[in-house]
Amino acid sequence: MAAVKLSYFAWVRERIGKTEETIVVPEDVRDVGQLIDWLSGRGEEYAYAFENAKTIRAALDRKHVKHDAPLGDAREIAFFPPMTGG
Amino acid sequence: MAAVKLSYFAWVRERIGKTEETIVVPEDVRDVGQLIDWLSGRGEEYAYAFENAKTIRAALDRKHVKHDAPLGDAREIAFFPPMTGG
Amino acid sequence: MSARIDVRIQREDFDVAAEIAALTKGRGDVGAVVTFTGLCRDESGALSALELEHYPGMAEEEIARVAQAAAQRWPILGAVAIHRFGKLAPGENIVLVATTSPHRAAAFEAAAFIMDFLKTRAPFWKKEHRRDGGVGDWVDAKEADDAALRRWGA
Amino acid sequence: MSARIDVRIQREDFDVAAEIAALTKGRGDVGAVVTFTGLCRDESGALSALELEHYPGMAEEEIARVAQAAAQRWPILGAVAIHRFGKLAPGENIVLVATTSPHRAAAFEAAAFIMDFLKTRAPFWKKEHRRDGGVGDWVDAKEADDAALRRWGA
Repeated sequence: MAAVKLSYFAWVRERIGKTEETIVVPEDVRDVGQLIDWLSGRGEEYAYAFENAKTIRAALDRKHVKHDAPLGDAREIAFFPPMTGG
Repeated sequence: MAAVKLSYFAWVRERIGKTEETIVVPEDVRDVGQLIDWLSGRGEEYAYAFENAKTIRAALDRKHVKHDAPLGDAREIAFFPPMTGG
Repeated sequence: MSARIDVRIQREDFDVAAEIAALTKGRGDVGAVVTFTGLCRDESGALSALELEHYPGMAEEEIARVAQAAAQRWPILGAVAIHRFGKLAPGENIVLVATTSPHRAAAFEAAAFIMDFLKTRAPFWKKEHRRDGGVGDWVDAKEADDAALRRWGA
Repeated sequence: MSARIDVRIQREDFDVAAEIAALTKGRGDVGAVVTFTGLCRDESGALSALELEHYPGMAEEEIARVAQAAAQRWPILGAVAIHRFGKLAPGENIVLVATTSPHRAAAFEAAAFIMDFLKTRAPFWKKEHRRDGGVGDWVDAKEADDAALRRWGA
């Protein structure tokens, strides 16, 4: 898989300690849920950000998706808490 | 019964040809419907204004009432078509 | 919650921004403002104006009763209703209803409720002036307006 | 009916009157304008500001999708949605939604629909700044906001 840009917002961003990064996703990481699991193994800050994985929202190329969405050829993947705008 | 001010609006006013008048209501005219009947007998213009009595709305002292409302000691009685404001 | 209610019947135009400012200025408890503005339509070019007749005194009182009913039903902080009368050209403002509340649902519902009841209870009548020069008919009351009341249990 | 849809994400304040004017100027088919303005509350004096973070790009796109969905569902003539970001003090505007239609029901419902979906779908997050000097928590999403979607069949 090609390089993918990951973006983090709100307390997910604060816990991970960065706003974005570019990674290469391993072949066997195929959907959003698997990516969250894989990221959680990269360090304490990721494990903390994703500790309640169910509450984490994700977007592929700026569109909301569920955790079972295949990553496909997304160029931009974002993780964030439930929205509180308006 | 004391003198009562009658007010007419919209096409009721146009048909009767006046905006208001003061009348003395006969003893046996006790409710709004009876007043409409009595007025209808006063001349062609009244008969025309009240020809579809059911569509006529009435207010006693500036409050909407139904045709079976007793006139009581109302000082101001108004007749008009269904409202079309807003 | 005690709501500030302000009803005006006037010939002059109103200023939506000024009304919002008056409802919100200097307070930290307003989270939501909903405004409804009703304008004169030209009915596909056929109308040159609407002439609005009203029952002075009763118009204010009846709209105030409607706004009070809304304030008893929803936790609104304020409500303003302004209804114009006289001859109004297409594009001109006819009516404004503005409501404020801590949260959006109450402000939305109270404003819709006030408009629905104002339509069928406020003593105003519209007469059409046609672009071809004729004075047209009095606008008929709409069944849809009576139907709109049913959702409020009326 | 093809609706003009305008979505803006900005730090600066907006002008409700100017947005209404832009939606109505020079046209005779608009009979109803509904605006919703969301303001920063002070939570009984506890808050000094809300800081709004957003996902640039996606915020515009997501709100535009919500407005388009409203335009497909109701015969609206236009819709404007403006959402601010950055640090906003109590009493300041956060969001504006304005809709226009020939008749009031569509304008009311489309505005309420856009706000309900914007709340739960637009990528914005609020952080509290407290008057006692501390930076407080991120605001939690509300169950009431999810519940609000159900009346639209979502």
